[in-house]
Amino acid sequence: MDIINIILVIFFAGALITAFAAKISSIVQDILFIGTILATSIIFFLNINTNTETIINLSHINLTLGLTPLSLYFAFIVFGLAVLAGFYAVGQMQGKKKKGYFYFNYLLSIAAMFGILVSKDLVSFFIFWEIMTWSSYLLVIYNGENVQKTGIKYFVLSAIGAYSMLMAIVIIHSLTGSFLISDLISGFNNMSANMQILIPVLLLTGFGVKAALMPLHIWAPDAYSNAPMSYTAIFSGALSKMGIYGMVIVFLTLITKLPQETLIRDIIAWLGAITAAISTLWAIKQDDAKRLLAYSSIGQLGYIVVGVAIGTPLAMLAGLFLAFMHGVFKSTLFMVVGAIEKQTGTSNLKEVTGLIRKMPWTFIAALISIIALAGIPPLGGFVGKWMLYESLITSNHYLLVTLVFFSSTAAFLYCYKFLFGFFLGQEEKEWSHVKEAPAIMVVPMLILSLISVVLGSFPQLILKPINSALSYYSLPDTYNNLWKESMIFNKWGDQVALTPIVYGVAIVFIVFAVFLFFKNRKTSRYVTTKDISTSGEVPKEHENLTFKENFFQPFLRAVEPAMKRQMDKYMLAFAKGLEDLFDFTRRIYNGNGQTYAIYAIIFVIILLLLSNNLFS
Amino acid sequence: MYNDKNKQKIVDIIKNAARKHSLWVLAYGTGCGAIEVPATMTSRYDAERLGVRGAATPRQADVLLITGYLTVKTLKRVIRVYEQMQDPKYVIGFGSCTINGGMYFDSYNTINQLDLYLPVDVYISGCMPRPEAVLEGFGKLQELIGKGIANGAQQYKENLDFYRENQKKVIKNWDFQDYNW
Amino acid sequence: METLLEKIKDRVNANFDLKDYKIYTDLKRVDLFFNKEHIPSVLLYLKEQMGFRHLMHMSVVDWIEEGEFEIIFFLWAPKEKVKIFVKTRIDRDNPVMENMDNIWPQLNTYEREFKEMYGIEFPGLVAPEEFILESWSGPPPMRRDFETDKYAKDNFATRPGREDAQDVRETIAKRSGEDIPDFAKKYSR
Amino acid sequence: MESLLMNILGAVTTFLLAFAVGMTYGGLRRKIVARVQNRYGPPFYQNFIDAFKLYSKSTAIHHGAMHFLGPAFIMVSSVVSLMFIPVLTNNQWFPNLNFQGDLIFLIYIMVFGPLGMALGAGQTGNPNSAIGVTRGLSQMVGFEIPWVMALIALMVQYKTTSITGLLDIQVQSGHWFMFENPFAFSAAILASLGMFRYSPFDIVGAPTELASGPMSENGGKFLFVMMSSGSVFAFVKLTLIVDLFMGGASNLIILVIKTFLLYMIPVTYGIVSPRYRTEQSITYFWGWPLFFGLIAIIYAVFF
Amino acid sequence: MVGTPVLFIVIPLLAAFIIPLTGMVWKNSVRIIPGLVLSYMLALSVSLMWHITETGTVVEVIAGWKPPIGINLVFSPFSGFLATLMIFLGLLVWAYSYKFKRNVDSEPALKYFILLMLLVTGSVGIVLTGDIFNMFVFIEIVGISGYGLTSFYTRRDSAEAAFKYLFMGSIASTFLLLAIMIIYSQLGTLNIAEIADKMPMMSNKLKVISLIFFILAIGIEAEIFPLNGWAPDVYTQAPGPIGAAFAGIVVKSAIYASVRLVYTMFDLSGALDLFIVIGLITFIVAETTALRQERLKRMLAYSSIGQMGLVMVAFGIGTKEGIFAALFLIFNHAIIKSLLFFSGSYLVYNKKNKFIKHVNGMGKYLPITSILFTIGAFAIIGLPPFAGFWSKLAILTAAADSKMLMLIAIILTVSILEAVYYLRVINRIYFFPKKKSTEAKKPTLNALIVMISLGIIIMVIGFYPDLITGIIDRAATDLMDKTGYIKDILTINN
Repeated sequence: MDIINIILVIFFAGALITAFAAKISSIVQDILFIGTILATSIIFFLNINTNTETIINLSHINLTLGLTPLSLYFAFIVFGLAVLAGFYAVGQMQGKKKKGYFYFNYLLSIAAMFGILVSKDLVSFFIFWEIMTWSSYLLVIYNGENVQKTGIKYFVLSAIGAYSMLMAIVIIHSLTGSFLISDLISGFNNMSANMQILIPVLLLTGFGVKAALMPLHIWAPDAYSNAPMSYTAIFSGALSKMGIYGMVIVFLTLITKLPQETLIRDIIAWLGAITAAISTLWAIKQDDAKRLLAYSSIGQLGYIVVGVAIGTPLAMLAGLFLAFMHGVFKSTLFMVVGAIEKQTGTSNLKEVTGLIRKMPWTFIAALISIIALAGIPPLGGFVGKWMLYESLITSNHYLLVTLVFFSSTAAFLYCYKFLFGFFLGQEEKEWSHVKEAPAIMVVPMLILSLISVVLGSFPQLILKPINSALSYYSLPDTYNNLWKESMIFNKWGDQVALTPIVYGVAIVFIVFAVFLFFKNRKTSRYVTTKDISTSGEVPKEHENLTFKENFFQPFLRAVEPAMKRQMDKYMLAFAKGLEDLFDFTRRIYNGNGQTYAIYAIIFVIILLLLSNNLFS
Repeated sequence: MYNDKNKQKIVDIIKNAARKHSLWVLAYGTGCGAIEVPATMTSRYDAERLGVRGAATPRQADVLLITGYLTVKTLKRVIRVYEQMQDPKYVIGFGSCTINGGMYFDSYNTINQLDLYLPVDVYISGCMPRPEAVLEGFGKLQELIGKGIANGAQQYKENLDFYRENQKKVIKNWDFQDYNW
Repeated sequence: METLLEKIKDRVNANFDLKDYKIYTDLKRVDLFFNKEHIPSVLLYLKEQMGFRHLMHMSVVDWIEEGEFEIIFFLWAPKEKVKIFVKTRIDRDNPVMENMDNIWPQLNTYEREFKEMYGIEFPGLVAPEEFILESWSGPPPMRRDFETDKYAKDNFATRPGREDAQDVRETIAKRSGEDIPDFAKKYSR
Repeated sequence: MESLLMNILGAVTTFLLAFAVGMTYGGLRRKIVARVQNRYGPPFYQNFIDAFKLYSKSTAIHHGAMHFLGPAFIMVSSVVSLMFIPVLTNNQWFPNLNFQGDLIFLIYIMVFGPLGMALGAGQTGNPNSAIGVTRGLSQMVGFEIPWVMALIALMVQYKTTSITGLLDIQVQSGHWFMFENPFAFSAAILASLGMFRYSPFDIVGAPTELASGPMSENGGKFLFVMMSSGSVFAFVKLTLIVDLFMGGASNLIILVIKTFLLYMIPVTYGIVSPRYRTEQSITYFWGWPLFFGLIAIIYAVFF
Repeated sequence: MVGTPVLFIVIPLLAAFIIPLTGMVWKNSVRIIPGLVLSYMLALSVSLMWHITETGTVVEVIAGWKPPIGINLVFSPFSGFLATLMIFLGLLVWAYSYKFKRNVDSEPALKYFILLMLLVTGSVGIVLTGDIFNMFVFIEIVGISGYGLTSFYTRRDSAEAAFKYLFMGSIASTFLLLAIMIIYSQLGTLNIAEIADKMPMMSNKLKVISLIFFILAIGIEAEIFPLNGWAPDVYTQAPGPIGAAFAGIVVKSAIYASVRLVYTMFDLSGALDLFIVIGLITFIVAETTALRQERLKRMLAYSSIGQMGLVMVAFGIGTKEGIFAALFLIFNHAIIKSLLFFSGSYLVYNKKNKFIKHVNGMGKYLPITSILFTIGAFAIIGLPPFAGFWSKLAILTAAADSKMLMLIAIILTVSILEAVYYLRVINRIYFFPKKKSTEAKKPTLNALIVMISLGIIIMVIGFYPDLITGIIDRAATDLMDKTGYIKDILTINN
């Protein structure tokens, strides 16, 4: 049996066994869960091979499974996050209900993601895509009754995406006679002009839903914020990347062959940039950390889409690098929220304050991830952002780069809101009992934040696989062209050398930290946050001095016009209108026998009247 | 002859020279004296040319300027503000109310003598003192700093029990944290 | 104007047990005297029925000689531009007045002040903390029998050198040639 | 080894120069403001005295680790961005790291400081600090847009994103970019008004309203570090604009003249302007400056 | 030769008449004998299916009269497949309702099983017969047993539903008879094969009219829009398992009849397009109506109608792939909808109105039933890796191969609605709190076994569709082969 089959079988069997192990013991369940993930990951990482190909023969359809360099790269993300978030999930799910349900769907969606990545034909791609959709759907509605709307929204949009993909798939089959992706690529040139437009558009719609692209993104904030946080880490970190994965393939193989190439690229890139800008504004407005991060995820995915859509070698590198980085830091942040929610019982930024001394390790993870998210050097996020900007500037997208830059700068606001809301500010008595999260939750976060630090100075660890993945899809080899060891170039030959930057930042930082910290450490003493200069007033214990209400009100007031229109509302109104229409069709069946008889007569009469036209 | 003691002295002289010309004032605007401070700071009298400058919070300030009578309620806040200031710090009592109660000598809720509660470095007399007098007071403070004898903070630190006793005598609901050093 | 004020008086009189009244035409003002227990209903009536929407002020006068506190509510009708002073007297030794901050919320502030300064009790008054006098232990300071000088001397150390201070009242009395009233002699030095 | 030592020495020299120049400019500004207000004003070296006094003050209390690290973050931002700017056109004295990064990097490292300061201010727990921070960050989003547009216009026009590259083009051709693309220059200058945070954009640390905002809990050495970082940063900004738009400077005297002239723009604009509210300043930056930025890009693309 | 097709008719009919007699002797025989008969029939049909793979179509001549004069029964791969499926479903319905009304006296159970037997007999007869008048008779048998089952609970509502059904059914019979008369008057024969052979002789006008009458008559049974008004009421009022029987057996036989008409008898070119149009309208209207239903069984009924519309669309595509997809969908729909009816009737067991909201929180009390319902719902939505996905893929592929892009778009759009209303139910099952007044009824053992075996079939087909695709493929080939059919019947001389 082939490695890929073994991994899939282990996943499915593990999911089933884990789900039913609840009868035995909760710990056995945990062990089985972790065991399944670890076993599959170890098998995967020990047997990485892009040459093998498995074919499952069904009489009329052949399912072909195998790894390509690109899917290998995404599989890194999936498995890495799956292992870390898996350990975290064990910690987070302690003492919660419906554990078996959670584990089952978690494993199933990981398996489905892996399946998507190893699919070399469109049918198995679609099968795994749908398994991923419904397993994640079941986790989105994990929290019960009040998330039904969210669940339906997610599922309907996923269905729209999936079905447009399905339509593309059957069209492709009718045109090329095969479901293989390679046949699609080779046969694309021979298709008619209409089909050449239709197929990429349908596919992009399908992938755009998962990548939360502009008009299709309305499910994302609710879905991300309502799933359990240990799953949202995967959801936002890895699952959304499946959309990116599909987009990369479409852009690399199909769009390049079109005469309207630039137009489509520009449209998608602009959609991505607008997504990024708008969702950043909405993220600033949120008071719930989960929703904040959810909107932030949409924004970050917008950048990735911009990079992928522009499609120059540097932009592709940027998009894929950002995809990895986003997986790393955003899942860390979701884990941070999950840890805080577990310890305090709420994730509302207005309620929780001053946890920095209570949960220092969580804070460190959050700080590093936030810096990476904001794209500040010397962490990994900067590298991706730099490449994105340079590629946009050198490929003549000046207004686009301004828009992207705007959303990236505005992202600072919610970054700060997140850190300040949870960790900084007044230390309230209400949270004085809070302890650091258990080690099984903290260690994955710290490992992930370490990865963002390392990638800041050694991005070649990731850029090399990306390069090989892109050259597999016949993009030029950029090894010496655009980047070298710790040094990135743009098209015009300008460069950023990362190592001296890291050293410089580190040296200056250490010098001044030492100057401030060690010089004053002995003479100064810690005082609580109640001891502040409030015009001499002594704050009472119960008085809440933290500034939380209307946190960025002035800014929001300035950008109000951009936030007036909500896609969500339009879509809901549309759905409402449809329901009313359906209510009208329901009235056709009025329960009256005579009416039905009249229908029958009318039916006959219409057929008779039309018989000349019908049966010519 | 270079030795540790001399070195300390030289450093002190330099430090004092700097402190003397850079007085950041936290004007605690109680009573009617608050109206004299803007006049002192702005164009007519321009205290900034002496290095006197307003500070926004006690953490940044050097000089605590108490501009008038202090009720018991205000005194509590003033003590807290003083204790939040960082060394070196100085107190200027401003107007006769801080000296002996002034026209509020028999009020039921006003302290009469500031130096029982806070170590005052310089008093400026008058009801109210004109900006010229205020500038003169700053000049006096600078002189004292230059000589190294404006050591009110030191005095407060050493005689903390004395001050605490006096403060607690008038402030009945004593709920302070410890002194900040 | 006279008629308007009269009308106001008559209307109140028709509804309530008016003890006494006074009309100041030039000031556009009516003073109405009531017993203590009528006050809430009178105020409510004036506010809701007669357009005296605005409570300008509430005041207390210490009539130490008569052993009473006089409580005065200053009302203002924005439409007619007329003032009404509603007055009542309460016992000085047992000063209790009804809490009326549900009629005008701002009465809460006044009541807190009078509670501290005169020691008048307002049953049911919700006061989060001390208003002006933090941790005050002495008698209410605004009563006329409160000896402020003595209190200050006892509580606040005085710098030597104020002994020669003149009694202001005696000086004034000498200058204008009138006698100091008997009750005031007790407090003059 | 020797070259490394020389590099470190050069870096320290650059830092000291920036510190001295920035401090002096700050003092001069106070003097100028005083003269405009018909005052005598403090001596121009007053800032040095203040800085030294702040340094000599004790730091008896702190509010936790971020309280210490916040000022360090700001200093990183200032010093590292100083390292990446060519101070003089011939790089004998101040080589630093000019060739290692480029404009995009510089933009990002320049916003590093405010975020660090925000973190430091956040841990103090003072509500005024947080309010000030939100205003500061909001304003930053405001002025970054025209600023970036101006820079993009330059990059597009001259097909390079490197600061040294842009500088070299100016030196070789002898034309200053402020005449080549005046719109970009206008946008950059207007945006730089916001960067200096002088009036009318000083609501961030409004002393009477917010008790100096983010800095309200920082005294003594914290304030000293912030103050010197601000001075260095002022020098960085001025030098950067000189490098980008005014052909750089071949020696220190020219540098001082050019930067001082530039510095007079925000100073004089500030003296005569009342204070803007946050959303007013944001909309200000998204008005004419943004328009100039757009024009600059269009100009750069089509001409 | 293992057995002859005539046994499919004779044995159940005999059984239906014997049951009351044996029931007097031994009460439980009423329940057991139908099961034995159906099992025997299943074994027979499977062996026949096996047989015809080697020898080709089996044609049974009744009473020695050879076609075209005599009545004949045809067991071809196509009709055999459908017959097997129906018998299998009949067996499942029997097993599911084995304990039906056990605690009451045997009278209702007797009626029930007799009518069930008649229903199965009639449906199998429709599929197997080669004679249109015979087909008419069987349709009437199905209809009469259907009316009886509908009014099984002697309530006002069920009586009304049965009357509606009867009303429409009589319209259907009238028109069917008219159509048969027209054909007989023109061609002088009732044998399908001979009609097909002689059809070019008939004038076009009459051809069209008779076809329209046929479509009307059979369309009423096949629940096509707008002739399906009776169906939801019947589904709602009939006993729970009978819903599955209607969806799985009766409607399938009607579909068979209409397909046989269009593919074999008539050579009109526009008929297939008509199929697509009618099927599509039925599909859209039924699914949108289902979205707004408040009762579970009505919702399932409309969903069933919608699926039938989809089957007609697939037949209307007209290519072999289309027929393959349609048959695949028939198979999937039969097992999935049966599972949904079976499990759904337990989810709302003790409630009179059977509102959807009554399933709230059942996931906790009836875990296995809920999971099976979920599997069924996911399968019928067409989510992989369940069985429904493959048939959906097959239909879409067939449509794409025929370049019907709009058709694909419409089918997929409407499928989203289908997903929505099934998910609403699933969410209620798992995530809403149970109302206190609702009582969960545990399924009986035999019902549980039936449901689990259906669930397993769905999963197995989902993971390995090859189990069934071979048979379906042969059936599809058989249907396409019109001349083969005529030859098989008319040249039977042995």
